[in-house]
Amino acid sequence: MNTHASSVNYLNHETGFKSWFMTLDHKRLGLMYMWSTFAAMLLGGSFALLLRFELFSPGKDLVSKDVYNHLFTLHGAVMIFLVIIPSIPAALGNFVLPLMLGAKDVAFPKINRLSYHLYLIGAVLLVLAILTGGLDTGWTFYTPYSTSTDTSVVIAVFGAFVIGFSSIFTGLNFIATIHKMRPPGMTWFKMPLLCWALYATSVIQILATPVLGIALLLIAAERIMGVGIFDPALGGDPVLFQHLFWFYSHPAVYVMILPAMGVLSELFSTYSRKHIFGYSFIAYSSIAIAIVSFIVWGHHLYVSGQSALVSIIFSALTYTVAIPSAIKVFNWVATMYKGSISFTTGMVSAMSVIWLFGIGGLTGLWMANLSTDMHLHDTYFVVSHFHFVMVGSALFSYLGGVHHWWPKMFGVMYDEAKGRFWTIVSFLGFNLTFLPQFLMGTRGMPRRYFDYHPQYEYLNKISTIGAAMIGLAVFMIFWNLWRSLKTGKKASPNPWGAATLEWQCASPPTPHNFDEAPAVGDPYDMSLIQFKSDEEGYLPINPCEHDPLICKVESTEA
Amino acid sequence: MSSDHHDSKLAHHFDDLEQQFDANKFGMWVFLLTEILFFSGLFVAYATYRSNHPDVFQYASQFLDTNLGAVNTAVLLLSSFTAAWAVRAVQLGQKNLVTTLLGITVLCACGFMAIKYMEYSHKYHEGLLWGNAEHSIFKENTADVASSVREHGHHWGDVKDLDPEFRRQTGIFFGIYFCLTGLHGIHVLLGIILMLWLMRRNMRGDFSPEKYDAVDCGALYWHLVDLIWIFLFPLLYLIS
Amino acid sequence: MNLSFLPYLLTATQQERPETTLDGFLFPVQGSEAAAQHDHVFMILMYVAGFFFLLINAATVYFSIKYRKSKSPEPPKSSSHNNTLEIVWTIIPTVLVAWLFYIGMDGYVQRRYAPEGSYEIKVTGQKWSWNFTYPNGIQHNELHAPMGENVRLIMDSRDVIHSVWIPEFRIKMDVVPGRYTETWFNATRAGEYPLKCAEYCGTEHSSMYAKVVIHDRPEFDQWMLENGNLLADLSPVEAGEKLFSIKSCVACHSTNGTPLVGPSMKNMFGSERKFTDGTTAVADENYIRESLLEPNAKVVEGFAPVMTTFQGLLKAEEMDAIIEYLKTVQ
Amino acid sequence: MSDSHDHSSAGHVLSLKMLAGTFVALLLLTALTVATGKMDLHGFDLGVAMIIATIKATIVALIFMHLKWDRPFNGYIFLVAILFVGMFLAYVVVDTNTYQNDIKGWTKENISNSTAE
Repeated sequence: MNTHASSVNYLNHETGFKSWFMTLDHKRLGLMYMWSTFAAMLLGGSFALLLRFELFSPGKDLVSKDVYNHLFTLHGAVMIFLVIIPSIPAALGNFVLPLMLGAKDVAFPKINRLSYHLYLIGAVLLVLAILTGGLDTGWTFYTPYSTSTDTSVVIAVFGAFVIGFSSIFTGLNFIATIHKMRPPGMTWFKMPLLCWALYATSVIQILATPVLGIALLLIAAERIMGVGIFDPALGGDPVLFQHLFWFYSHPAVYVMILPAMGVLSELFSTYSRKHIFGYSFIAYSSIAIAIVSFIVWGHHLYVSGQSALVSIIFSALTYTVAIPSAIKVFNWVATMYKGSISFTTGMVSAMSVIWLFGIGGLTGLWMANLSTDMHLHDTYFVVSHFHFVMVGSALFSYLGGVHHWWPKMFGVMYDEAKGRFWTIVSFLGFNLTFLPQFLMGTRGMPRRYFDYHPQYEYLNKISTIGAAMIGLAVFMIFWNLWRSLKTGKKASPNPWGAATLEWQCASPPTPHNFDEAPAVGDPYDMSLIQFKSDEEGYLPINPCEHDPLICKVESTEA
Repeated sequence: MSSDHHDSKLAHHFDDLEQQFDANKFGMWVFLLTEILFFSGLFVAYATYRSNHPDVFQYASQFLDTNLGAVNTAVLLLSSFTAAWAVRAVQLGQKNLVTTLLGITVLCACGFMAIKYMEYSHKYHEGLLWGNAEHSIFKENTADVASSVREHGHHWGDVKDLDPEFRRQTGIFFGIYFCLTGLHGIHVLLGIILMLWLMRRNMRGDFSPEKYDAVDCGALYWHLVDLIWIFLFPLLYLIS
Repeated sequence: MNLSFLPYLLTATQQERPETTLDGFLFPVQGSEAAAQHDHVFMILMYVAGFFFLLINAATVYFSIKYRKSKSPEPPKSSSHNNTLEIVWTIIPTVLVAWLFYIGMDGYVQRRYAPEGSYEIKVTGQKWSWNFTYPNGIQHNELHAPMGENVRLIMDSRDVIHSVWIPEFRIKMDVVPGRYTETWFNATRAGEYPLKCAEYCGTEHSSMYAKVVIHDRPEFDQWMLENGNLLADLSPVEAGEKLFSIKSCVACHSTNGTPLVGPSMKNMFGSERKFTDGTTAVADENYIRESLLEPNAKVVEGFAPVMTTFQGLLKAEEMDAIIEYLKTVQ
Repeated sequence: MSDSHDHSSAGHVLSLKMLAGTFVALLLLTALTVATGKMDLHGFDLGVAMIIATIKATIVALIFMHLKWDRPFNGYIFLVAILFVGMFLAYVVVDTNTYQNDIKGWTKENISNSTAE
């Protein structure tokens, strides 16, 4: 457990393409997921920028109507299936989860590798769909549009299907890992909160994703054979498709936000150097969100022809999600109380999320409300709402988490000042982009519109400028991280002073993670870890020196 | 994977064989859960159409051959029995018996698919298909029905005077029938591959009374395929 | 902004597109009874959400200043849980959301189904135009309705899912093929409003709108009278020209030679048409009739097969009038 | 390390008699369901068929799939799957039944009429 143990580590003990591509090491798979999501983020982000530049002024600026329709579809599909869903669970989760549990690997390393390969195959299929006619259905694939358009829906649908199975296998792996691989002494309530969040996420992944699988297969069956279950021309019911689709896709929103909440719990506690406030409430609220997330999908169907009775039930259930979400936020803020707060990039991201999730979560009150949703459904208000949740909360937490675990992944420190600066720029750019969109929505601009009336022009212009700011900031954040690999200072095993187990192994870890079984304790008790020096980072202190009383008690017991 | 490990049956990241067996079996059950949810989408489609058009389902079900369905149920139950027996045999170290029992399971599965093929081809020739299929006799407009089925199909006379909406919904029934049994059939085919793989590993001597997780998990998968058929059979064939 | 070179504007100028007029910062003017109800609930949500948003962020900022590392290097001992506090901040949101749900539901129940005896207008959506059928059989591409009366819209679609949204009335409902959906309004202000398609439906989604005109009752009756009898009151060519506009043909076919989604009608009649399958034909009366009833049987080269049939939307005499009119577009 | 101190099913061997008995019972139940399927049970057909199928499924799960002797948690996983499917089914069926009149009204005007001409 000292710094020179890092001479042989998981990054350099084997080299070559095959040693990465065919690896069974959860850390290597986690990194590959991370690079893949970064690449996909740049792709999806450039689609977003093209969209925003097209909307800079009314009418055609850059692309045609049809190209615009392809762009927003692909932006959604790439960002959701290739970036956000695998971001924290598959990338950070793969790297961190076994380390946090003091385990050598996830329960099923081969399935873990299969899961990454499926992700790649799915990504290739999506790209293939772009090359063979594109996709203009919207990422929601609503029938009968998706069954009648002449774009490459079948290939795209198979791509999403394969990625769905990648997600299922990751979830299956994590659940088995958490159940069966915890070290002796780590009870459920001594697990770090990120593990709870990943557990809740995995439950959603395994329960909901299969339903997306069948919904997508049925779209393919409609297109290839004309089966007609969703086709009104044959007596089918298109609203049934929406039920099947949202039974997955609403819980999927929590696949995006729940792990982000887990990351936030780690960040707030570590950077406030304080025990997380209300551990068990945060843990239970993750499980509560996971379960409730399954019985709220109908709020996507308030105006789609769903019956009034069912809409009312769904509205009531939807409002209950607000309660566990609020509990989490209150507990994070309370964690900062009487802490010792350092403004690292991770902490700045976490604090940004309090603001952004505040907006994203609270605007959910309007969407869940039967009266206001009737006006706001399918407008820019919704667009802004879910970007605040899925980007403002999930992706900001992801980037915060990447900065937090970066020293552990690569054994180097990134440039803190630059990381913090560009995170703040992206935060400002984000607000500039999406706050005006709430106004566009209430004032009457529907979503997925290529063209708009000049009265929305100045709002759209502000939004586009903000988007350019985000684009620049995200690029600079990546650049800062990339540069640190070459120029960064060597990281100590525990640069932040966190008490979770992953900080007990070397930075970067050895191929088998822990040379000796780590000591399991309270994951948020930081009182026995103190800062030594930049080279050695934080080290555990002798409890006797810290508090002689403890030693007395122990010696008398012995 | 660590080659220096003393016990080759134990993967490097597990502490002991019991933990490994437990984890594998747990993972298999979680996978079965996803399979159930995977089928659930089609069951939901079935339930919505059946509850809204009970008369259509009752009518359409008469075109399915109950006897073939019952025989297939029995065949699948037999294969489930031999699969469960194979687990017992591997627990007792009866290597050759395991091979034989898995072989019988595969044969039963092939028999199931053969009967399924008979049913499918019969439906195809008679035009008992979803409404959009070229040969279907359930097209909304009777004039669109292909002349070959009109002249040679045995069931054309029964359906030609139905109300257009009734015809359309009968087409939907067959759409659901083919999707459900088709997806189930794909699972049977995957099961055949799985069983053949297990047979090969068994003959290679991979399994022992201490380590037989793969056979146990394979059998679990096979039982689930059987379980789904137990529900499909009355839901599709036995509507009176 | 000079955008006259853009083809989309040609449609806009041909059909004078009304746009939402704002009333204050947040909303369009309140054009219906439902609008007032919606805005009321919206503002309640605004106060509740605003309070919690400010509370949380103020606390975050305050703590981050007060307990920053340079001020508070060693965290003072403090409790890591407090059940009373947890229960308080569980119960308060619970009560609040129950109340918010209730006020939302209350308004929804009133707004979802029209009261008995409403004036009924049938709405048909198709790519990418709207058609309104009035109780006396008149069809038009503008939604005209009397002020202060309950108006029920019974809607269906001829192709994919569309959605009727009239921002001033704060109502929205999807228009789904193969079934009826309904919504209703009681307009409180005379004037012109936009009806926008809010469910993505393809290429021209953003130009699929209709004009909503609210009259007082006498004016509405007058409009009915003028538009009720086009064929009887006007010459076939004049009636055809009017029909060409009110059946939304103009949305896709210009009369000045500019190709839009579909080919221009200028000099179309009598010309030789080349089709995507390589065949050709001379555009005569039967060709136009076929194009209206089975639009995708013959698709002119360079265009996509996207037109939907007008079967059932045009009477035989109306088709004749349109043909007469198209003969004159030279 | 693991959830509880109960024993995993590793090493539990089922007697051949029990396996064969289960198989025979399943065959008999199949015969029963075919027989009742051919009778007219006045609206209870679906209920009876589903009860028999559920009994068969329970037997398969408990004995063939070893759930009776397995760690209880594996059984809970199975029950969770059934529970969620049930919930999914209930919501969608209630919803589609409630809006069915909108579809039937449309069909009556647009399908049955237009082709009857």
